Amino acid sequence: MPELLDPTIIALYVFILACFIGYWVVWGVTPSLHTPLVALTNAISGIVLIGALLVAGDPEAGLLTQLLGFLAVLLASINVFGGFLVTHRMLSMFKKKR
Amino acid sequence: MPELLDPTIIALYVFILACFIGYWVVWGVTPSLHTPLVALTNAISGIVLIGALLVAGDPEAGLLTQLLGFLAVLLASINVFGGFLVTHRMLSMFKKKR
Amino acid sequence: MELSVNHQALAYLAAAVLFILGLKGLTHPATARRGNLYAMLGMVIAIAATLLGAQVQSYGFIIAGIAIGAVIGAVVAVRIQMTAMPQLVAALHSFVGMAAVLVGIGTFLERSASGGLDALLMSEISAGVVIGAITFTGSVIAFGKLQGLIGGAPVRFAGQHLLNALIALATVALAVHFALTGSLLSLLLMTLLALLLGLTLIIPIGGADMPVIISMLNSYSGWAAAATGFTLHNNLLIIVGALVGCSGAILSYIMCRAMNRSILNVVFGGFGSSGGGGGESAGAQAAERGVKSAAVEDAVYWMEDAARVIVVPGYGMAVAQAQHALKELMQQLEGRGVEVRFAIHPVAGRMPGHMNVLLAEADIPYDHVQEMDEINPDFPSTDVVLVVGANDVVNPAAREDASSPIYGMPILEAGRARQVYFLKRSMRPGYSGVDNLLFYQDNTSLIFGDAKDTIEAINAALKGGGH
Amino acid sequence: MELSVNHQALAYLAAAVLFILGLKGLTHPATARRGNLYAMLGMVIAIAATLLGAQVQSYGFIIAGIAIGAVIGAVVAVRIQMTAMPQLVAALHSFVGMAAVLVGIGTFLERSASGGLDALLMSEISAGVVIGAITFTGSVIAFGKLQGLIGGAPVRFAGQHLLNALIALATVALAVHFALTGSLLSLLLMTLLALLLGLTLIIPIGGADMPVIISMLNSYSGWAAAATGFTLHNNLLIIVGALVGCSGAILSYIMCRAMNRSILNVVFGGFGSSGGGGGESAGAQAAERGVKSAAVEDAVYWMEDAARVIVVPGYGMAVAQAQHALKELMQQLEGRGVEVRFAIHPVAGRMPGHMNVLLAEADIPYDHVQEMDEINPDFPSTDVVLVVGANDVVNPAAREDASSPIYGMPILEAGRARQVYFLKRSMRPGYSGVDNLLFYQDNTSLIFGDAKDTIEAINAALKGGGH
Amino acid sequence: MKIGIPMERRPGEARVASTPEVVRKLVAKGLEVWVEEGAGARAGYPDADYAEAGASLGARETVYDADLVLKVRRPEPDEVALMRRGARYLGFLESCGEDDLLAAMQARELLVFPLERMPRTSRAQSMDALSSQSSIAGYRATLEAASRYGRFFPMMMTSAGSAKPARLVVLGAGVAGLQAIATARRLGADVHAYDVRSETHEQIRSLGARPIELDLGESGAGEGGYARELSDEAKARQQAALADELARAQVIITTAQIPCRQAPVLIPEAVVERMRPGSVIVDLAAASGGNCPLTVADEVVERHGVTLVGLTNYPALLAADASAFYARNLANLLELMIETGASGPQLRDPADDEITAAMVARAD
Amino acid sequence: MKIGIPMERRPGEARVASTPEVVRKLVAKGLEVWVEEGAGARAGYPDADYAEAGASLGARETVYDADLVLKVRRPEPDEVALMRRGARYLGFLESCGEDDLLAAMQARELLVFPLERMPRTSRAQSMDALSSQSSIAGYRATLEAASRYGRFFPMMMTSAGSAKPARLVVLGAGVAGLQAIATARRLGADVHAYDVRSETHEQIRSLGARPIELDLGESGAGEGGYARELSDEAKARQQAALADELARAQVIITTAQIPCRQAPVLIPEAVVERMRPGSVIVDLAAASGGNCPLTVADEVVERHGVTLVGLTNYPALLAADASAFYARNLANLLELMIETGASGPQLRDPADDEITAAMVARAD
Ligand SMILES: NC(=O)c1ccc[n+]([C@@H]2O[C@H](COP(=O)([O-])OP(=O)(O)OC[C@H]3O[C@@H](n4cnc5c(N)ncnc54)[C@H](OP(=O)(O)O)[C@@H]3O)[C@@H](O)[C@H]2O)c1
Ligand SMILES: NC(=O)c1ccc[n+]([C@@H]2O[C@H](COP(=O)([O-])OP(=O)(O)OC[C@H]3O[C@@H](n4cnc5c(N)ncnc54)[C@H](OP(=O)(O)O)[C@@H]3O)[C@@H](O)[C@H]2O)c1
Ligand SMILES: NC(=O)c1ccc[n+]([C@@H]2O[C@H](COP(=O)([O-])OP(=O)(O)OC[C@H]3O[C@@H](n4cnc5c(N)ncnc54)[C@H](O)[C@@H]3O)[C@@H](O)[C@H]2O)c1
Ligand SMILES: NC(=O)c1ccc[n+]([C@@H]2O[C@H](COP(=O)([O-])OP(=O)(O)OC[C@H]3O[C@@H](n4cnc5c(N)ncnc54)[C@H](O)[C@@H]3O)[C@@H](O)[C@H]2O)c1
Repeated sequence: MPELLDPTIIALYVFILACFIGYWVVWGVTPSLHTPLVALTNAISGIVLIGALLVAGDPEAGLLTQLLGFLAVLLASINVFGGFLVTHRMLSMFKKKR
Repeated sequence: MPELLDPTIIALYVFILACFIGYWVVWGVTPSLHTPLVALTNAISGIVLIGALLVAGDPEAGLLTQLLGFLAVLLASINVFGGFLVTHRMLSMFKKKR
Repeated sequence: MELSVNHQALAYLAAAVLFILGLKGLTHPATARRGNLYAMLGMVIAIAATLLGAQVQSYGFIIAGIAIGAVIGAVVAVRIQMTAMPQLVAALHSFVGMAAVLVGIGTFLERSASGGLDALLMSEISAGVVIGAITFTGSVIAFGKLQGLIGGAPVRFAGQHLLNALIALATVALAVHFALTGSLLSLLLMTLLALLLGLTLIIPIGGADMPVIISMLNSYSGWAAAATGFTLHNNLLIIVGALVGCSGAILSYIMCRAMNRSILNVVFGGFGSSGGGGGESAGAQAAERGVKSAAVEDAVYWMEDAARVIVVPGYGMAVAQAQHALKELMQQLEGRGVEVRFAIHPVAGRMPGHMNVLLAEADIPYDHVQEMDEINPDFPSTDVVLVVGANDVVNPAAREDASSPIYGMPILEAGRARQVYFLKRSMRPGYSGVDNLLFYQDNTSLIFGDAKDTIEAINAALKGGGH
Repeated sequence: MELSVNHQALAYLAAAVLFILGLKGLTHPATARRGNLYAMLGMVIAIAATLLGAQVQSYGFIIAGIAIGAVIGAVVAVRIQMTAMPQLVAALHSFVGMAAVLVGIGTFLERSASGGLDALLMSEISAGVVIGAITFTGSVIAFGKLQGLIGGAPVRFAGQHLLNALIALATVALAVHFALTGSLLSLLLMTLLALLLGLTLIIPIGGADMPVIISMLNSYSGWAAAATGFTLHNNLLIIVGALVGCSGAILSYIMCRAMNRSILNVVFGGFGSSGGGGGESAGAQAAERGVKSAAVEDAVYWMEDAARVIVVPGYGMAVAQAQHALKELMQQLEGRGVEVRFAIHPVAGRMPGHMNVLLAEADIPYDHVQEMDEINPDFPSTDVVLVVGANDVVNPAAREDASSPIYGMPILEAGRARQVYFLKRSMRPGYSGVDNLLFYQDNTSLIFGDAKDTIEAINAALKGGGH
Repeated sequence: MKIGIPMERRPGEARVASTPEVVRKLVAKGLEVWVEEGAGARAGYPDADYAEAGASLGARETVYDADLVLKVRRPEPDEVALMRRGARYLGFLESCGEDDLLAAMQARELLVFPLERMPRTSRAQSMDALSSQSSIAGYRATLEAASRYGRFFPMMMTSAGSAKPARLVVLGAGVAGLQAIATARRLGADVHAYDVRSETHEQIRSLGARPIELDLGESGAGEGGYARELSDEAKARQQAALADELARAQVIITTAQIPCRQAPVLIPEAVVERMRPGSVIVDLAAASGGNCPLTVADEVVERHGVTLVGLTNYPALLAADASAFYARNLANLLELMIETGASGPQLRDPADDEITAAMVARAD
Repeated sequence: MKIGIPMERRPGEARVASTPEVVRKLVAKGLEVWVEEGAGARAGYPDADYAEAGASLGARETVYDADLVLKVRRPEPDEVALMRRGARYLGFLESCGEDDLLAAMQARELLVFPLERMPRTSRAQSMDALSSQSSIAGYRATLEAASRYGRFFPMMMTSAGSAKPARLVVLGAGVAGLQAIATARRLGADVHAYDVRSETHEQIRSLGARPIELDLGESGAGEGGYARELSDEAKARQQAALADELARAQVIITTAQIPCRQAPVLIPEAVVERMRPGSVIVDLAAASGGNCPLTVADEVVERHGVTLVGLTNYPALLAADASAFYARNLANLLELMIETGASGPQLRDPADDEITAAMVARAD
């Protein structure tokens, strides 16, 4: 087996490919869904919560770091929960007649 | 640093993401470009050449394997060179009047 | 139970796919709710996989943080007025931005404790922190403007672009220093400058452009998340960050296009020429006078979904010779089960029967064409009124303003419908020269441009509808 | 100079991006040539990076293989007649398939020598080999059908689907056995069965559906490449394989849709009901009689690109009430700088002046409407003639066939133009009941369907044109 | 309160000042409506329908003896004599300035509301009988032109050869002119139009016709939407510039008028001579002298192979709809004049409303 | 070879059998063309134009003394007497079966080509004068209906109230009927149409009008595209089923005819009585008895408040284009009859071409 790839390069692969997907995924969005779509992408960007969890969940990192992590978890959670709920509320307004 | 990921999982990431891109990339193709597009994807699928190179270029694999590799290189090369050239010829027919 | 790295990665991959499907779902009304569910499911899987992973060992802070955050988020989301949604989204953005900053600094502290720092990692941290910080202050300003805490008017000053450029330069310099030396001071200074940059970037931008800016900030927050992903070597963060970053940018672009604005102009407040096409300046004039202008797609959305549409043609339809396009619009809407009728005011146009002549030319069936007295009672139960180059004949001033020269003329009660779209080229008044009070009503929007072009665009949008 | 794994990976990434851009470029005429260049560049980078990598140590076979392959490929590609392109593409596919088989078996031999085999790897090898084998024989059959070596008619027999299912099952069983035991015999048997499957899958499919099948085989070859990528842990192969696999499948779907065929029906020859819409059976009838039927998009492509288009309206335009749609078509084409005129035969329709009445209703300017004697000399210099529900008035039988009841009637010389598209609903003749000889001319295609619907589809396509 | 609706006696007049439909509404308001026997017959409204609508039928004398008399055409002196002192007259007076008849009416203390004095404001549009009748004239005049033209208006490509579309020019794009344009376009003619008021160009285009643009060096727009008389120099320039356009036309419909003035001469004899034999000129300005000096009012004549139609009362040829429109114009005007109090309908002071105030005729 | 083009003497006839344009072509072929003085004047073709085109102008006698006589209407007996022995006559004969005039013509050994015998094949379409003139009749009859109807054809919504579109029914959707439908639709009427031949329904729809569908229990389609006479039972069923549709109509244009038969009665008196006063019936079948028994040929009468227009010669009202089409029909026919040999133009044997062969009239 060959020598190992630097994980950053793998990250780069994933990043570039995801960028293409991000580019295509929203084309053709119905204009009336612009705002809900912003709300959803916002909710999704709450994914930093994962990062926050990693920071807050590492007891070896020291209290200061954990506290920072706690704050980050708190903020990101507001974003995640608030974001999805708001999106849901917005979408409820768009009941099709059929 | 955490334990290492199985390379197959990384391959899976890359594969899934590339599938999405493949899904989106050809939507909206002008019908008259169907055939050139088939020709180009065909040329591109000559990328197995890479695989063939790896097989044919490994002197340790034994002659039989290298011979298989050589055949694969040959076929894939025909595909690559023929494919791109044919695509080019097809596209030359589509000279816009402007 | 603890998840192996491989299983965690598979779960992350599933979450990523769900996010992609979620976003795709949100591009079409029929799949939007399902899309939101997909994204939620993705988030649940991602969080679960993280918590179950080997890296998370202490749960106290996490449970507290999530619990408090969930309650706050839920309460705010449920309580908030629909009209205050944009503010809320702005506020939420600021949290993502701040979270990214905190994660970045936290990671630095963690790693400098455990000693796993290198220049690459620190560059990644810088990227996350800087973008997060810009997102944070930018969103706070946007929130302030939308909430009315800060004046909504665009603030422009000489040297504004120069100032921004200078701050950006200094930030980059500090980032480089930090990456090379690992100096906490540089990190903090850099963070401060980035916070400042968020402020100076967003302050100049007017309230009317805020929806685009919010989407843009969203994109920033995505890039921040992706940078964090690089820092943490977390593929999910990278994928989602890139998704959000890219799609947010594209969305901003799409929104600008729909509003007929240049994205450069919006994002760098007052960049490029603001003159532009007639539509733009008409839109600007309208905005100044508190009149909403809308994109073709808005009208399309409401009409597609309507049970009843009434078209009010006027002299502008005749000028634009839009009757054939209107016929096609009628057919398309009827094909979707929408009832379409034409309301003819007795003096619409410039000669008696002007509208009849043209509608007959386009072969619009007579039973679709109704006169004022017949159709006026139906406006309140109508979803969308499309006013095609008419003006005086729907002007409530005729009823309300005794000083107006058209006072006493009976009008088509278009304003009573749920939504009114005016198709005209400018803010100019009609034949009587009287400003139209209906423009200022809440349920009214103007779509600027030649009526025929606009209707053809509507027809195209109705036909297309994305794949 | 030897490339490090990391640098090689970066080069591969660049190649992958170039391939994506290349494919994207090919979706639009304006960017198509650039797209092809991107893809070529990607291929060069990929090959160079591979050759420079640590894994390739002996160059003899490689140089020989590439040199010979390049010469053969280039000669064939340059020499081949344009009309034989589909065959060529089919032949090239078979090479990819065979290459994938060879690489798979070669890898197995290499690894079994060096001892790096496990079940996962062997499953990956099986996938690559099976898909490659199907692609190979499938493409060979497609080539044979297109080249006329094998009968082009669809071959269908009872139990066809059952047979395919049995072979597929046996192949999978052997693959499992191989993965578990590493038995070379299983591998070879499996390969043989897969080759057989490719044959039985493609044999039943008719020549008319070959373009779709070629695209489908293309997709298979992509999956084969991706499987090879998994085997070799080569991300570039995986990405490109997935790209080609997915986009080929989508393209097949798009092509089916454009031809109004069901993809299931095409891929599994005779699957599902073949009755379908009127269009389909009309198309089938046409094919039987050697008449070409075309998709709306074909007409669009030629008209967009034309300098001169002549529309020949007939009674069918009146029946379909397509005059307003035609007006819009005229405007759209003129907007693209295409000259559009209407050629009126003296007896077109069912009453004197029938066409004039309708064209005037749609407000088509009089100077665009020309009578037979005026316009007949212009047909030879016309790029596209759109015959909208006319039939007898362009039938060369009136000139050529003394036994025909319309013999001696002067006709519009539509057949002299470069391309003729007939818009009609079926193969039925016109008023005179005489079969139209023009249908059988090389430059003629029929687009089946109601004339108004078809023209509206053309208009939509002209407007849309992708983003 | 009694309303009288007499029969029109002017030769060729077929209209009537009110229709059964409108009468029914007036009766419902508590008004007493008298209709002269046979008044609506020629317009397609038989006596029976009026009776059914609640009107009383009576002889001429009974009908004129009313508080309000509704007429179409200028009354005869003997009819004035039949009217009640202090009654109100609603109808055309067909005069400008000096007028013996008006003097006679005022001598009988009649309050006269000549419909041609209706102000051209948005609010008054529904009472503007000049517009409603002009519009009908424009439509009917075009039919007249088409009937008298020996060829097709539309383009026709047939196995017996092709007919070119008629080149039709409309002069004066006011109410009648625009309707003429619209009707001719419907029939498929190749329509061009000209007016001194430049704002009409867009209106002409809005009906799918082509405006003829001339540079006269001065504007022809007058007050209240009407045109004004041009200077002699501009007139000459106009005639010269129009000549070629007109000579190429096969059908001309002229409607150019200036209130209380001789109609402008737009088609001098020299132009008529240059037109193709069989061409048709319909002169809607015939009553005020004609836009072509060869026109003879109320007659159809042929000059230099060109048919000149000088009919002056087209609305009477479309009497049913013309009467219906006219009747509704008057009904809308009556709305302003009559208020319904507790003691039934009452006449209001004309000065109470700016429209009625502006209309009342005063002998100048 | 000499061709004669006499003036038409039938009262009200304004057409002429050839136009200067066609004459020019004939002269170019080496034919000697004589035109009676004043022959084209009423159609808008002055003598000067014929002369310029190469024709000689002459008196009646000179013109009839020719190898080929081109006429529109059935000739008078005294005209037959003027014709050369053995000459050919091209024109309508307006008769079916027994005919003294034809006997007289054959006594003079004239070869008679009655245009109504033109076969209805694709190739003959360019010579089919019946079609070209019917089509003109359909157009002109609609204008007549519009002019005589006291209301608007189109819908009009104005400040003086609304006019509903006229409900117009066309009976018989042959050549004339279809053109009537097209013209009425152009004018904005609400057009419905009926024909016994079921294939016309699609044709009616193709002009944007609505077909009236009746179930008669038998097909009305006859030979050569014409209708056939219905059984008495079917006739009664047709009348009954049509009655309600017709009574709701305000304008009816009837064109139903069956070759060499009395026109079918489609509008019995009872239906006319039920129509709204002011309605108009234009009966294009007036010459063959009328589709309404109240129609009086060549007259306009009023019955039960309904105007019945019985004019029989609409093409003469559009004489310029009608003559032009007719002249081109004849010119196309002459192409089949005359071949240009070395020694100039020569007459061909009628039997040489199936069209001319089928046309030659034989006394039955
Ligand atoms: N019916 C009659 O007999 C008659 C006769 C004379 C006067 N009038 C008067 O005319 C008026 C009729 O009312 P209305 O509502 O029909 O017309 P209007 O009040 O004159 O308004 C027409 C509107 O159409 C817009 N417009 C013009 N061209 C356009 C184009 N190409 N595309 C899109 N919009 C266009 C104009 O706005 P932009 O410039 O911003 O585009 C204008 O505001 C009444 O005031 C009536 O009193 C009527
Ligand atoms: N002009 C006259 O005065 C007159 C009078 C009588 C007869 N004719 C005869 O009519 C014929 C006229 O020739 P033409 O070329 O105009 O017509 P045509 O030869 O009758 O052909 C019309 C064609 O239109 C197609 N069609 C019908 N409905 C359609 C729809 N909704 N969408 C698309 N296509 C439709 C039909 O094919 P599908 O069924 O396959 O769709 C048919 O082949 C000549 O033979 C002429 O002799 C003319
Ligand atoms: N309330 C309203 O808004 C209202 C109501 C009715 C009419 N109007 C307007 O008033 C205008 C005139 O109405 P009208 O038709 O009763 O006018 P009119 O009958 O007095 O004149 C007919 C037309 O002739 C034109 N004309 C005069 N001299 C000419 C010349 N030398 N050459 C060419 N054209 C000449 C005039 O401009 C006018 O358009 C119309 O444009 C109409 O829109 C407005
Ligand atoms: N060469 C050709 O292809 C050609 C040439 C000319 C005419 N045609 C066809 O011949 C047909 C008839 O031509 P025409 O107009 O001279 O016919 P016509 O004048 O004899 O009759 C007029 C119409 O009346 C209809 N009619 C007869 N009896 C009726 C009844 N009882 N009720 C209702 N309708 C009745 C007929 O069907 C016909 O459509 C037309 O459809 C025309 O298309 C064909």
